[in-house]
Amino acid sequence: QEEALIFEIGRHGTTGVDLDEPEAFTPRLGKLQRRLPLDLPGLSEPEAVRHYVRLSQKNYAIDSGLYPLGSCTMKHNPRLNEKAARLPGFADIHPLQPLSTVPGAVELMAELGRWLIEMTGMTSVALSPKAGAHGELCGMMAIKAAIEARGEPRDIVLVPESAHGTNPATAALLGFKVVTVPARADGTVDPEAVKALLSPQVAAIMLTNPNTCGLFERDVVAIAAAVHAAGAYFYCDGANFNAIVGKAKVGELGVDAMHINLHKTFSTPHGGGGPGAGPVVFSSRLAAFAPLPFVRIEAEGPVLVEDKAELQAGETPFGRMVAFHGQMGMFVRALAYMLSHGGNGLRQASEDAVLNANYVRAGLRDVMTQPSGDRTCMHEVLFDDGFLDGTGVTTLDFAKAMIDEGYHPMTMYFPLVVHGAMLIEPTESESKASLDLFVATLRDLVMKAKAGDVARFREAPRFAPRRRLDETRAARQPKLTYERPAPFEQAAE
Amino acid sequence: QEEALIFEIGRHGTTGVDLDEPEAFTPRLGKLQRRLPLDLPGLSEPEAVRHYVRLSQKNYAIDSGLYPLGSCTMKHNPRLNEKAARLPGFADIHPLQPLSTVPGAVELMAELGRWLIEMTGMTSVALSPKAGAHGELCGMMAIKAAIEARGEPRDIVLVPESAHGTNPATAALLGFKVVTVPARADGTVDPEAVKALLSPQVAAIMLTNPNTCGLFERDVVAIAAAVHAAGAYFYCDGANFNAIVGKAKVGELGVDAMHINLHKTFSTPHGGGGPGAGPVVFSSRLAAFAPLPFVRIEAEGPVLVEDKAELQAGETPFGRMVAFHGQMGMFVRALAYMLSHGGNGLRQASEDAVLNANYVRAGLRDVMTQPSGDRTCMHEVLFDDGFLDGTGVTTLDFAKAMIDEGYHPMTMYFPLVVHGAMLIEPTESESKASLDLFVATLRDLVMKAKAGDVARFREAPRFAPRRRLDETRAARQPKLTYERPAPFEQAAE
Amino acid sequence: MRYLPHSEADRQAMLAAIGVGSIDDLFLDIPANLRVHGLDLPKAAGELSVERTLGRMAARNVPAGSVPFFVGAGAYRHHVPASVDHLIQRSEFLTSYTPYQPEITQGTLQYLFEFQTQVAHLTGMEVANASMYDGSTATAEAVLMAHRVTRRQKAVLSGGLHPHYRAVVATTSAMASDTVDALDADPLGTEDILSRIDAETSCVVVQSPSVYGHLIDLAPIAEKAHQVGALLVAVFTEAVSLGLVEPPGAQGADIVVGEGQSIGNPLTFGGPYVGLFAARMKHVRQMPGRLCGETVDAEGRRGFVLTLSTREQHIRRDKATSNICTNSGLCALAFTIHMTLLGETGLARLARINHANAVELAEMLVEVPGVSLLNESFFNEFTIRLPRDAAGVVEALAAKGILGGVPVSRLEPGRPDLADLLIVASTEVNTVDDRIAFAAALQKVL
Amino acid sequence: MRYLPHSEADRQAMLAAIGVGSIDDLFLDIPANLRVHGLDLPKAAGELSVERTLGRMAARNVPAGSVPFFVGAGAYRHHVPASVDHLIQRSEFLTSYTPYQPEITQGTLQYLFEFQTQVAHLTGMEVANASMYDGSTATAEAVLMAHRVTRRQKAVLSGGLHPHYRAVVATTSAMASDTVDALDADPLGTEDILSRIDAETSCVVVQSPSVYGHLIDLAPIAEKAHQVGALLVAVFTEAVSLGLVEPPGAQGADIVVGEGQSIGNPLTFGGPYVGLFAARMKHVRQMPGRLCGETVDAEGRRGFVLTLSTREQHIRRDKATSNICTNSGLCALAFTIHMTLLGETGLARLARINHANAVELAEMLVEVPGVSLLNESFFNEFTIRLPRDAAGVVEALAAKGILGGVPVSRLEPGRPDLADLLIVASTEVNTVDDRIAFAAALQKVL
Repeated sequence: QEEALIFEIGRHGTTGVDLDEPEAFTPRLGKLQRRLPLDLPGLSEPEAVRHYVRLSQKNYAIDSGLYPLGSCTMKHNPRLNEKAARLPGFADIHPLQPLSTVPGAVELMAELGRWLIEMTGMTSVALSPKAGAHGELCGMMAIKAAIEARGEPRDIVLVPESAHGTNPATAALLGFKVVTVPARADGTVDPEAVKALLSPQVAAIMLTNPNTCGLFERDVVAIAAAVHAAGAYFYCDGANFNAIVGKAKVGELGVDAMHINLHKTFSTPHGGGGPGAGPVVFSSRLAAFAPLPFVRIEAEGPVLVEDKAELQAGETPFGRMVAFHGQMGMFVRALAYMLSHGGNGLRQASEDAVLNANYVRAGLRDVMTQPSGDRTCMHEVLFDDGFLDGTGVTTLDFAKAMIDEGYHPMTMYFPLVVHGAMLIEPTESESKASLDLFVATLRDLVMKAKAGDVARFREAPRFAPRRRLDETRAARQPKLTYERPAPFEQAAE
Repeated sequence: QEEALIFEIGRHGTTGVDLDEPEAFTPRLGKLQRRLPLDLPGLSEPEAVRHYVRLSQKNYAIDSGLYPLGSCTMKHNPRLNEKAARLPGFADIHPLQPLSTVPGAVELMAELGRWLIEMTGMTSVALSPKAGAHGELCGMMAIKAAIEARGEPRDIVLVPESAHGTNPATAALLGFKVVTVPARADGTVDPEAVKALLSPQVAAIMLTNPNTCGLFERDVVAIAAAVHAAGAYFYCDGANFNAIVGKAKVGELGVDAMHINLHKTFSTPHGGGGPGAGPVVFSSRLAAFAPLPFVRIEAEGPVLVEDKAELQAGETPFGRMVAFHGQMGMFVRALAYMLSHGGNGLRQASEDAVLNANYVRAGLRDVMTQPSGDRTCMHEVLFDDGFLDGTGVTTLDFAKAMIDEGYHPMTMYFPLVVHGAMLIEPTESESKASLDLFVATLRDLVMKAKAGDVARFREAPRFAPRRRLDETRAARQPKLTYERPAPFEQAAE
Repeated sequence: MRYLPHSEADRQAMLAAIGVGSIDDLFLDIPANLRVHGLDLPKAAGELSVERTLGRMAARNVPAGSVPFFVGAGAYRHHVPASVDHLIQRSEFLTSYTPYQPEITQGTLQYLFEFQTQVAHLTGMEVANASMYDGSTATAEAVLMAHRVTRRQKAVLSGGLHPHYRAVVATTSAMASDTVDALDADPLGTEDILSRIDAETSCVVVQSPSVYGHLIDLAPIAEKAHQVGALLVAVFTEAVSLGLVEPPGAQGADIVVGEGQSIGNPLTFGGPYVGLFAARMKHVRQMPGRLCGETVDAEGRRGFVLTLSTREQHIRRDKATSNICTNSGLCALAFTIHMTLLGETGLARLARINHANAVELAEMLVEVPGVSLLNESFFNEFTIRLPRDAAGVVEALAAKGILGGVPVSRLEPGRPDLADLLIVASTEVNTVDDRIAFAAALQKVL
Repeated sequence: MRYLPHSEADRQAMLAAIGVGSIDDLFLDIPANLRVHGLDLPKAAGELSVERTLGRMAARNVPAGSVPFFVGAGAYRHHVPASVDHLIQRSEFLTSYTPYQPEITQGTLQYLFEFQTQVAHLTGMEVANASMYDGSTATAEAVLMAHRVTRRQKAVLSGGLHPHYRAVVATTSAMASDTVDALDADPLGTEDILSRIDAETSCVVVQSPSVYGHLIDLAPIAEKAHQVGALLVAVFTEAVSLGLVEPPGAQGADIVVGEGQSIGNPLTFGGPYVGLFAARMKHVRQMPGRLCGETVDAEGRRGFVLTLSTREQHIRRDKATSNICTNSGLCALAFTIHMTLLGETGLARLARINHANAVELAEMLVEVPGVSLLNESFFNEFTIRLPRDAAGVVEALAAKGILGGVPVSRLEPGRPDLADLLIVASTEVNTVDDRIAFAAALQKVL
């Protein structure tokens, strides 16, 4: 059955929330009482519940199957974390109630920071950024502040061509010129290529490690050394941190700032596109610039520093990223996840994530093609569309055909440097049996593509709530809100 | 995708619960340490969550669509009630912790009882029965106890032929002989027919009102009078109480005992077949026999009476139905539902339930057939299969075809007194738009049946997780537990 | 009212379509003089108001989790993984009905099949049903089933059977005109039940661990019962014990019944819980309750259905094996999910932790002057004798913020000779600090 | 570890299939001398243990619901129907990703489309995006967008703008080399902002109700801004106010941004929240963030997709309108469900209750000797002047179990002249008893 929009099934005058009208009172709204009709038809509670349950049934989710979106880290979301985040002592506290009434909240933030610092080998942490890209912005702002503090006119940021789009976007937002670093054949960065671009104008390099091709940048130490020697900073995109927790500390690799996607590495739920959380860890070179608010560890316990008026010597925050203190609800979930794994479990999770990706690689390497040959990958394995040459099937077709087999497709056409890229990240949450089935299914699809069963791919998906959607039409004639067929006055009658 | 059994995907040695082994201790198990292998393979948490999420996706539910099972009252289950039942003050209290530590629990039971008594006009209430049928047993036990207290040899119970199967089963369990009361053409009971069967051997009549044909027994007062005149008791099956809350009080109709399905009238969730809750209300003629435990209202507040040792004069409980105090979790939910509706809302709910059933009747009366002609019904409307005569389509086929249209079928082949019965109970939770669509769908199916599109019906359901299942095979060769294809020792290797 | 979709205009339009003038025209069958025009009850209330009312009541109770907690005697506080409660609240489980239409309720049916298998393996039996209301009603049903199987009418009940269970069996049996031979309360676990079994006996009902915590060797009882053609009904109230204790099925029991609350379900003041019911395959057609069975669909794919319903009331009416009509579906689901998460490995470990905690606690408590332990053997619960009235001690402990067990007088108020006995349970939720606090407080209040 | 499915045997079999000898062989790219062999962190812990650790931290905080509560200033405690939190926890919403594959994520896409429409109607605007991180970051993005639209680089910020928002805008703008002209704190709501608007101005940013609670007539500001070719960016932090107050869109605003937390989302110490962002259709291609649009599928059925992504970083990279990559999906869903339940009728009534409660509270508080009210107009929040330091008063109230508002010094610590001001909010969750208790306690502590 189709599910209509709430504006089609809702009724004016209906409400699913029972409230008593206040007794008579004298409004004190000046002359600004609402005159424009709200035009938000309501539903009774049973109708609203059914509507959203039915909508949910049109979604794929981790809980319903393997979700191998490369770079997105769709791992299991423990319900313990949801339960903990809903404790009234966390969910029902106001960001501006007296700090004397929330010592447990500050304790939790301090503890989360302690774990992040230990795992990364860095010096300080800014918890407040609201998402990965926001963390990137925070890290690059700290770099810009540091450069300004030094009084140097550095306005170039180096970004490898395989980078996430957020990297150049962030640099550009801050007024930096983006210079692209070419990749080696295997997608990694050559220190010599970096050195060739370094100059007194270069503020920073932004590097993802493990990179977006799923490879660890084996020359990262040499790159960091070169960058530092040139007086620039090393920003690391931490999107793929989940591959190396407990295996390497980015601080020891020479990183100066890195955001951490709590929703990736520490499994706060993705929620259909957020909310995320993007704390940033800093090296000693940048620690002083961490934005407000931050947690200062004092002898009597952690203190939440909210304003410039409270700063101590050596604290030179570049400003403020958000109202209040960051994604507390995500902090609770992430810490629950960390406590559950412990240091040993986090390391094991990284190992299993890498193991699973390589197992998928091993299962598909003879029938699919890898852009730089068959080599060990980290937590995700990258294929190109070479194996589809001459079949008439594209990466898009192949992905859509996976839907008909009951799977969410992998990340398609990213990284951009690889033709028809297919980036598969199984995560550590998948069992061997699950991976075996996935590999067998993909092998079967490859065989079908090579056997010329093109219609199966071009017409896919056939067994989903919708067939392929016309994205061009959506962009050319944008319909971004619901509009009634008839004018409001008439329809309400 | 198919979903295997946990015994097929689970692994020996795997667990989804992390526990630390106890330090060394000296077992005190006598010689009874377990030797038989448990043979319960485990799953990691991600696998277990996915397994049960995927199983759930094979179920129909109120939240996903209209669920018109007559006599079952599939109405909206408010989530407020779930939340309230999970308050630690209710969910995390032990039935045997000191009563001084649970006054709020006793208060809640007293308050629930007060509402039930006011709505029914009865004298007392036994909260402990665990389900409707259990409440029936409770009510009939009280009647048996009352008869034994009077020293009379009454061993016959009158049951109309349209009754729920639990009625004769309950009477038989208690050693009563069941005598069937014939129905009038419209399915109601004729007081004259009852009178003809009454005798000094008759202990009670068990009557459902509104009855299983969806009709209010219009002569209920005369029947009650006759039963009482004969020295017998009037047990009312309260399964359909939801039609008359706030419209009639069964105490004033002459009822002596009635169970109330909290999961029907007061919307505690059906949960795939329970748990229910079946409190029983008693008239003054039976009040003294209410089983232990019960709540006594004293000046200082309500008291939970658990044992004979605590009885006062006039309290002669017939015994005990359950360990502990009944379905507390359901009491909380039911009281939340009652408080939410208030007296006025409960009455309105009954009116809307009856309105909706009659609206469905009005929408279908010209294309489907009613066993006793088109007349006003209560909360459910009964059709027979007369309209399918000559089409080759049975009630079963018709019901299964509804599945393909996205609906759960109505109750089929019950009550037994009607040929090919189809009993539709929309409940008050459905909007007019929802009913309009339902009626239109059924009208369309009727047209298709009459047009001779028999295959569509016989092959239905075609769009469900399973086609029709072989129930005969299940009964002839019962497979009630999973058995490994190979012996356990081998499979474990 | 937020749960009722109709506007007044909807109602009027619908009445017109029906062809009546007012809603009252639909209620004409109710005698006019008996029509109710208002209830002496409060008006409708919003969520906020209802939460306040119920929250106030809840706040008057002392939650087990807020204090050191040692109360058992038939219901046990265990830690349930958060995923269990999350999953059972999924709409598709929570708001579904009995799986009468198997094509669209395979979710429910498959978990019931898994549940039956788990219960059978746990109890060491061949077959289990899809659950009963709780342990006590399951026990009463087991006695009725034994009567059907043996065609005899006398049940012998052990003095170690939970007194509430005894009362439920006695009530049901008396009402069904059967006889119950109940042995005296057996706090020492030393009763001679063998001598009470004779050729009239339909079944012997023995609980192990007993309500006083003793582990009972069922094999000799089974042997004696079978010699005279009677059945052994084995009862347990602590399902976790089966992770560590030889199951009744391996000791010769014919029917095994028990309370499944411990696995997956919260205390909730006594209900809803989930009754477990297992038996031998040869008696399956005499079993009460729902059974789920495997079969195939029209395309030959495996599927599940409710089966053997010719035993049930909706088919057999007054010839049914029981009047039971529902099961405890959602509680059974919680049991099954928790059991699946545990697996044999987790259950056995959980059982060992429970046992170790109880052993440690018993050792601490007998150090308190005047306290003695009655048990030779036990699992996670035992009985101690106090130098004074146990009920008073429990109240004194409660005043100190410790819920210290169940005084036997709560269950056997007619037995002043047992008034100094206290039943104490310790599960995995107790910490060593809890146990130390209990022992210290006990010493103080004695 | 309960979240990791592999047994050691699985791992060995998989390594063999890969063709390596050990797991370390997969990490050879990490320089050998930098490989970590252990973290100075605790070992893995079971659920029970984690619950205890976090529960202990949570118990150190005073939950808003446990006391009379009057704290606002950008985040508001409202009652959220239980169904909202239930629905957003459904696996299919909670554990799904950004709807990159629209065929199997129509659920997410449709609610985003509903959300956009609701936000547009609520704010009186033509188009809204699929949400931002929160109100403060949405405000910073609005200023950046105004720069793109007007190609000017100076934003004028009202003194009634929440100081945290001001700081976020100032930080972002400074980093983007833009200029911010921020007016002085305006506790009286009487600032002259019109004179600050000139031909260099890209946008004027005005919050109404202001952080001090004043309702601001936006129409004259919009008029002046439009005269000089600047945009009016209207800000709100209390979405419920829009049920009763004329929306910015009807007063001439060009961009409307705000915090959506009030509808559907708990306080959670400041996040996650949901930023609302609405604009005129003519500027849609300069908007930041995700947009969901309607289209059709290959069979002509209506469906929804993410659209106009040529604005976004993953396509445009350094030419993107923003670096934003996600939205606040689940919080937006909570907003949408709560908003759907309310409907216009419920929202307007909720707003009236909030306003009535605040009016009543203001009248009570000004009766306290030494207390004066700064507001002519307000919605559910206002500012009072106390006869002494407000921060000390708030601490004294907290000691009495009342959370009595936000001292302005918390937000403007550099302004001793504002230290006697207190911002007080009252929503539907306050009872008359709460208000009486507050007034009485305030009298005592002054």
